[in-house]
Amino acid sequence: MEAVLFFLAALGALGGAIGVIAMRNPFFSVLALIVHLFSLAVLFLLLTAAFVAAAQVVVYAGAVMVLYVFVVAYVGGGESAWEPIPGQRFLAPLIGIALFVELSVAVLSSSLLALGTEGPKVEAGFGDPAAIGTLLLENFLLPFEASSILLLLAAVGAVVLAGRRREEGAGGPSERFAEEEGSAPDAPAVPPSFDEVPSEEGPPAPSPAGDPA
Amino acid sequence: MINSLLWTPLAFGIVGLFLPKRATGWWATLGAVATLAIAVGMAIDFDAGNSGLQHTVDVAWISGLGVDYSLGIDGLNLFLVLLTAVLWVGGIAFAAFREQERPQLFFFLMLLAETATLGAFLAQDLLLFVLFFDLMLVPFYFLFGVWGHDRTEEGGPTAQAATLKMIVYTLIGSLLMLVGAVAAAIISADGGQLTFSIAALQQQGLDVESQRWIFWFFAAAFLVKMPAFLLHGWMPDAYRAAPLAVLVVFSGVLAKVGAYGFLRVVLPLFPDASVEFQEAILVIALASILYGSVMAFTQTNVRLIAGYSSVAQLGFITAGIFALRADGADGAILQMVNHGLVVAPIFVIVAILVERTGTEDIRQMGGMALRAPILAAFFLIVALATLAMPGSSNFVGEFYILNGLFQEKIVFAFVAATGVAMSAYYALRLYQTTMHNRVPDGVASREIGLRDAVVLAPLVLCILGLALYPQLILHRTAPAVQRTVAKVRGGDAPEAQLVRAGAHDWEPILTKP
Amino acid sequence: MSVSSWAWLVLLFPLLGSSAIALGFRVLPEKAAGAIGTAAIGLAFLCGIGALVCLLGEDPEARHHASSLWDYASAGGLDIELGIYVDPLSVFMVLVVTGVSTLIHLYSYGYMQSDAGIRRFFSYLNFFVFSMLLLVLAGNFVLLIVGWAFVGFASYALISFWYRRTTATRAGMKAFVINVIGDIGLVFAAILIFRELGTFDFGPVFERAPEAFTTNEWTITAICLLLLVGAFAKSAQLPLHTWLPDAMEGPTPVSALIHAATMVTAGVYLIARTHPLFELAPTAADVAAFTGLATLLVAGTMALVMTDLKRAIAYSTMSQIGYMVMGVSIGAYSAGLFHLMTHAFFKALLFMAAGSIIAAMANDQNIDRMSGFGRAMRFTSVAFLCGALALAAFPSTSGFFSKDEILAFAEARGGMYMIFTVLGYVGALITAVYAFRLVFRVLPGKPCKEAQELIETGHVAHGEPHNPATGEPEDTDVGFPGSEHHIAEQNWPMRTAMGVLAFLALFGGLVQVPGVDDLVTSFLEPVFHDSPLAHIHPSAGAEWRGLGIGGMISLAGIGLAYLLYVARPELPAVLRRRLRPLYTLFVNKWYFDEAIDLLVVRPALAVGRFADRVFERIVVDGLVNGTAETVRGAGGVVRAVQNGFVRSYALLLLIGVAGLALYFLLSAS
Amino acid sequence: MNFNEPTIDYAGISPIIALTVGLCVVLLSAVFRPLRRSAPGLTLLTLASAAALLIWQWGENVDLLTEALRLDDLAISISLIAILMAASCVLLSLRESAVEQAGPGEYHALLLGSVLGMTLLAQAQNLVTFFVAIEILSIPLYILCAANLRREGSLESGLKYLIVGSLGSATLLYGMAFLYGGTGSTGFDGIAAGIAREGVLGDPLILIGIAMAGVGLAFKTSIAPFHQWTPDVYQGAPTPITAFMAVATKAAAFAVFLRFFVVALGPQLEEWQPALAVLAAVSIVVGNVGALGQDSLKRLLGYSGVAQAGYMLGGIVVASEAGASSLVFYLAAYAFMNLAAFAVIVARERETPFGDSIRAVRGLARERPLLAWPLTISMLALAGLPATAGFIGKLYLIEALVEGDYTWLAVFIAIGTMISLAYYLRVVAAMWMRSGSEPAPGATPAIAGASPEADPVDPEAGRRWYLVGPALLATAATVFFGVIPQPLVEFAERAGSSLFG
Amino acid sequence: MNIEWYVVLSALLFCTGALGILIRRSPLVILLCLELMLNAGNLALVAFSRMVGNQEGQVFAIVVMVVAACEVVVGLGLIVAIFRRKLPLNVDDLRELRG
Repeated sequence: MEAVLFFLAALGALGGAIGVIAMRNPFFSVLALIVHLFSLAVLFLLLTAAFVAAAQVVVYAGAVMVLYVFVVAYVGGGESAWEPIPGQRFLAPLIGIALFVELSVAVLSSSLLALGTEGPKVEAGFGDPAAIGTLLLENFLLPFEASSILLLLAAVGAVVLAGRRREEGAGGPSERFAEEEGSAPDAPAVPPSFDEVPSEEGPPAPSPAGDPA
Repeated sequence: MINSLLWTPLAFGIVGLFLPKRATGWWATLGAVATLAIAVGMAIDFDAGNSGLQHTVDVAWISGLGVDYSLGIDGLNLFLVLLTAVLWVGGIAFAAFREQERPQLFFFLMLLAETATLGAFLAQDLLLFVLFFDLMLVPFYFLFGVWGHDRTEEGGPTAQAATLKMIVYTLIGSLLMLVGAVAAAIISADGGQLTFSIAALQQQGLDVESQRWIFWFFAAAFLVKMPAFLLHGWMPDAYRAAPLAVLVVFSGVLAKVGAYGFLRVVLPLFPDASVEFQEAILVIALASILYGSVMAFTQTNVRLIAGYSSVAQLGFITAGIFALRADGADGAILQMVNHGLVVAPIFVIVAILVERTGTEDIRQMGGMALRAPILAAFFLIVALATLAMPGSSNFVGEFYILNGLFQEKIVFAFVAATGVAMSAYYALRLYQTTMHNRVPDGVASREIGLRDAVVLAPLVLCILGLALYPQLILHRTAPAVQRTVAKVRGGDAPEAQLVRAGAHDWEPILTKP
Repeated sequence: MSVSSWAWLVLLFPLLGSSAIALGFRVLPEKAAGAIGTAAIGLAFLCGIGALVCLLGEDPEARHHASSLWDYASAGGLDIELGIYVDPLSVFMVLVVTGVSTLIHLYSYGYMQSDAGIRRFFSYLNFFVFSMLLLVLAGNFVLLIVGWAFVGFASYALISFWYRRTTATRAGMKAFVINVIGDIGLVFAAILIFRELGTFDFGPVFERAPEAFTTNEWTITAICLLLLVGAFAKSAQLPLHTWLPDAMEGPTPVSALIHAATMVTAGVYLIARTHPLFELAPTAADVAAFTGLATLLVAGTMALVMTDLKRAIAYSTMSQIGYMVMGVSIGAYSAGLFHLMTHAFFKALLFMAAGSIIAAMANDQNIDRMSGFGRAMRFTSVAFLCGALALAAFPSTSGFFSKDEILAFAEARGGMYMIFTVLGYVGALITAVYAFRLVFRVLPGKPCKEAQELIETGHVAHGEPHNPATGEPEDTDVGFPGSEHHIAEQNWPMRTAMGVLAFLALFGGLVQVPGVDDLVTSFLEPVFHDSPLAHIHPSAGAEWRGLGIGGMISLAGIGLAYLLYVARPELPAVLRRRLRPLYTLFVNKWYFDEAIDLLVVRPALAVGRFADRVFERIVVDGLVNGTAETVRGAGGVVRAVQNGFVRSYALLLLIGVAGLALYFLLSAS
Repeated sequence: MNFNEPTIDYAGISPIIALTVGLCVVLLSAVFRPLRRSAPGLTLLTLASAAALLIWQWGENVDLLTEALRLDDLAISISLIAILMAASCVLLSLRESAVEQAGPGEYHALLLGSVLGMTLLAQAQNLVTFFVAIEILSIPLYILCAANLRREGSLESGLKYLIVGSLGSATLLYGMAFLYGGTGSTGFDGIAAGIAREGVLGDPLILIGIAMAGVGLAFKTSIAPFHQWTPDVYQGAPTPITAFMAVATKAAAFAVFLRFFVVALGPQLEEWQPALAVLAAVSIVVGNVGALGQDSLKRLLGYSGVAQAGYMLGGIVVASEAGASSLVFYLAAYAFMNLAAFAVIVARERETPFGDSIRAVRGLARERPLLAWPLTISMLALAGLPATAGFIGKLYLIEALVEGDYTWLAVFIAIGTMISLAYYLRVVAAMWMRSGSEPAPGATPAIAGASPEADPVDPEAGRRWYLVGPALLATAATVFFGVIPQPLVEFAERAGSSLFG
Repeated sequence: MNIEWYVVLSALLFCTGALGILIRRSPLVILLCLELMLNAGNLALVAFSRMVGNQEGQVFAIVVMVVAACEVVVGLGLIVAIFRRKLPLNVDDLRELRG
């Protein structure tokens, strides 16, 4: 029973993975990844990691993937099959396989007997939210807090990169870019509240090319 | 006192940076003269009998790394220090008499170079030595590169390229030397207290295995610096690029640092290797002598004639050192000073000639002697000293070297002698083709100006003085050399019979019969 | 005053004179320079007399003194003092040198008076005398070498005195370099001596030598051969003689002083001085003797055919020195030195006379253009004749006695040494012939243009001076007797000098007439008394027999010359045709220059050119540029890999991972 | 269920708290309009307080938060270097267009975030902390590199850094997973203990783990062959960020590299020492030859950074106290040298149309001596010429290497230095010498400086205190510690001994 | 089911992800591949945590998820920025920086 489940899940995970790298259209790749994640969640369950599995489903397959879908929808995608880098097409699989061989050799030739087992008998509650939560608040308090900061920073980053500049209207990328072209050579696109800054170190320099090209 | 000797030039140089353009030249000259004064002072109260270090300074500098700031003077470096001080006065004064662009910087770098060079001579801590040895390059890099001449129109390299070549080339050695120095210290410390003090390292000694490879790291540095045959690739370009005022000190002193390094560092620290590789080094030295001489009499560019002759001369000095005998080494030191004293004026004269003829090709020079008898006389004296005319102190040096070599390795001595014959030819040729024969057109045959004479005369006087009394140097160097060499041969070096070798009981000059 | 103090004074005056003239070259008037120069040497001569007197006042055994000013260079086991060694030999040399020099200075005072470079000339000349005296007074080998090199330099300076003449400068260079080779020989000799005996000082060396060496042991032979290298180079013996004829580029007084009377005889002095060593190495001595013999014959043949007056005399000098070298090498020390003295007299005289004639010819030295000076310049011709007679060893002249004494000694020594006697007489015949060849070509006959002018107007010919060798006009402002020349007839200093020398040439030989007196020998006796050879004394009878033969030979030679050049002037041409190959050999100076050029000069230059053009470019620079290129190439590779494709960066990263993983897997236990 | 809260040493984590709080404050300043101008000031304040707290903690050797962190002199010294660089970065960023595009609050918050990551990383002694810290360090940098949104190069560098960086992290993570599997622990000491166990030592699982974790770290320290992102990212990123990245990232990464390999993987010394040595040699060669003939100064410094990383790795290879100390010393010296160089580059970028091309510094010696000297000295120092901290640093490393029987690596350093002269001196020559070899000025610059992407030209930039000041100070420090290195040496020794002593 | 199976599977996934990064040009897909690799890591962690019987691995896995999420967010942000800047969404065309 368990073996069956494992193989099904493994197949799903692997299939999903291959789907991700094989699909021409990014949208399908995303879907493949979702398949992959769900199967992974199953595997986690088999490994008595209930909480991880749950997080996997909720955080990933839920939130993150939705984000993906939106972006894909926004930027679209698809790519040519043309390979400009000499040797890449030949070397890439080679390295992939070599790496896999090495890793499996390491695992299989390892003298750790435990690898050959299903793992020790664990008391009930192993890997359930309570246990993990306790760990997070006791031994792993710092990583826990740190990852929250990490999330914060990522959010800020997303704002910096993708967020709209204050001065620009809700215009699509095209006019935003046009607007930038214009403002490029002279004082850069600065938020209105920000233009006092130069007054500290004298007025902003006059630009060589005053008006938009 | 020794500190002031070392740092005075730099101090003057830094102050000079902030003086008005016109004043800097004189200020720098003053600084050089002050240094010379201090050096002379130290030479005067130098105890000739004492073979050990004098005026020593020794304080921990980087205790963490076992590096000390330790300076000292003994027979090995006393006169090299004096030489440095003298030549820098000459070089700086010569430059001060001429228009320099960006003078503050120029003279600052000159004085920085002097401090670095003095440091290399005075350092008694292996690492301090290496440090100054490398530091010397920096000012000369700028001096050559910024004030140098591009030779592109003669198919030569730009000043920048030439200096880069020089720097990289010479640093090859010195960086390996750095590794070697560290290795020497750590291996000989053998887990104990790490020190770079040369004396201490000599005490601790080093196993032969390590000596073998470290020896070559140091040898590489010194041979490149000299430069020795096959490692002289940087020399022609650099010499042609360099401004002549700088070349005066560069050719006069820097090469000696390499030779000096052999005496100060290699012989004491790697005695077994020195004995083992004696032939190898001697072969290189002889190759330098022959090759340098041959090149010197084929060249037509005055700078290169002088440059290659230096290669030959340094070959002699190296050979003298690696005779591993007291007399050879005595001769080597004497010869270092002599060579410095002749090659510097040669470049001054070359500079004067170039100003008058507007060319550096001897084939387009000549007939100068008639209108410029004094210049000719100076040049004649210098040229004769260069070819080690018996009666000059250079001859004494060469005689000592040849003697040492002869007693040690008779064949090498005979080969070296051919170098003497060739030197006679190229030195005299240099004099003759510039001073004698017809005056080609375009040559303004003028007498040497008072200002240049002021630079030249003292140097020539030094040459004459030493010619009359080389004992001045030999007497003071002998004990230290004796000490150094005796160590190499584990004491079985021929002891200097300072007692008269059963010579006559000389009559006093005035006695009634 | 002690002998050594006199000796020091002897050294002092010429040095003072030289430096005084040199320093004052701007202010001194010409005449003053000449006067100072002459006076300095004169004083030196007087001090020499003083030394002589002192020496004679001493017991013969004690007639050697060493005195030192200061430690010159003593370290590392060497001990070199600035010391001199005074004994009869050195005093004898001092007297000859200073004596002849004084006269030649006097002569130059007149001869060079209109030369723009006269101050330089006298300064050099004094310096030369100083060096020569240093050479003969030196107390150890190092100082000897110093003097040795100084005279070499002085000779260089005076040969290329007219330094705008390329021929002169080239000749000077040649002389200098060849002399340096000699110096090197001496240096090694000295070093080898030091190695064996532990000192450079003459006294101890000669004392220890007998114990230190067994006869003909290789070291002592080597030492002597090395000494000979020096001696031959300086004394123009084969094969190092080629510089001497070229040296005639210098002003005539220089030829008289340096290249006839004094410097070139230094080799003879050296052999005499180091005779204790040579007696320990008979082989080396014989080498020297045979070289001398060869030189005297070869040079004689060259002198027979030279048409350049001075060069002809120069070759005769070589040949005469050949006699001396031969003499001192076979042990006829005093005889050799005696000949050295007489030769100094008559050869200097010959040159002076020649100089006077050449002046009259406006610096043309070609004897083919000369004739009839017998009537034009009476005094000069007489002087020339005296010189020639002495050279030809005409009975009762100085050369007559000195030369024959050498040959007699050789005969007395007997055995193989008879060769020297026999061939010596052959040489004597040649000598007589070429000596009077010159006389008969120059003096008698119909006066040539210049001589004619002299007879009629009493004016010396005014040719635009040009270099006979290259034909380029002379640059008279460097010093060159422009259009104004001076001949003995019109110039008392020249006359005086020549007069005195003429007297000495004729009668100087009388100081040592076999069976009558032997001043020279007895004076030098203390120097050589311990030498075994010194006791070989040809009997007076033998000597007189020798003199007889010598006299007849010289008369025969003169007669032959008369026959060839006066009685039957067409004969020489006939002979030339008959003996074509021989003649070409002689006239080309036995092809020595060509040989040396082929064997030494060309190879050296070829090597130089190779080093410069090929080796430097390919090997030395190749070393540098090769490395640089490699590094730059590596840089190119790195930058090519940095191709901007993020995916290939990832690839390289993963390759790295795989590689590292592989390494670790392999290193797994 | 029973919950026993961990003991928290607030003094120990005070620097981290300070940084975190500061981060939040700066972020808030971005929200409140009136406060916007104060972002740089606040950042400097935060950094200052953090530095002060760190110095206050100097000498402490404690485990924090149930052994998640180890606060010792090594960590403190490295954090101080990072903070120094961050502070200078703030100064260099004044009037930087990237700041204005990202918004000052965000920009500086991200900067602080990265510093926080570094501080954590320097103290991390637990795989989880280690991993999080390295991400906190990297992710803000990904963003900051791309912060100059108007410039294609900036975005490109951001994306490249993100992709390759994440690849590196993934590899690192995988290695960590294996180490965890092999030893059953995530704490460094636990891992060490686990490895030391009989039958585990030398197990392929462990070794693969080491290999992959090592790659992750080598990537962050830009060791060849994992260096390829370095030149591109350095060149594309806003120059102040490059300056920050070049030193701070290396410092933090090297700190954890040292701690991880020495403390956790110590038992496997024999296996990883030679591997790292070879990597060091490779990056010395690759970095130095790669830098030859580069026209972009930032790129040149990128490659030279690869080489310098190679030198520094030597300090880890020998796994000795001397090695650690030399590493710290070199990092400090490296900070000064780079700071001087980058300050000048920023100034020239802003006042010439040549961007960071070497043309921008042509004739600098006449035009702006106050900029020429710093750049000159920093180049000479990077080349390891005497009388600069660079020389002492190299000496220190060489001593450590020779002591640890890695003399051949020392020789490699020597040779590398020789090659490096060729490009360092080329820059110097461009400033001081009228050079025939360089193309004439006026030719179109390498970076599309004059293109519409160009940032505004500020002809006065070369005189701004916030550019010249740091340059001169850094130069002064470089020379000072070259002449009187003892203080810095002691500092480094403390740091080194805290790990081994 | 033995732990080996899980680990080998994770290795396979890891390599698949790596391969994807090497062969795909769309930054979007490359991000997905990075996710794959991180997930492979997670699988390994969880498997090992099961093997050694402590839950630290699972905690680690949680943290990794956070990290992965952050990388995705930033990555997507970049992609958007690039898109807005009118640059091709193809990593092969972003090679202004090279050499």
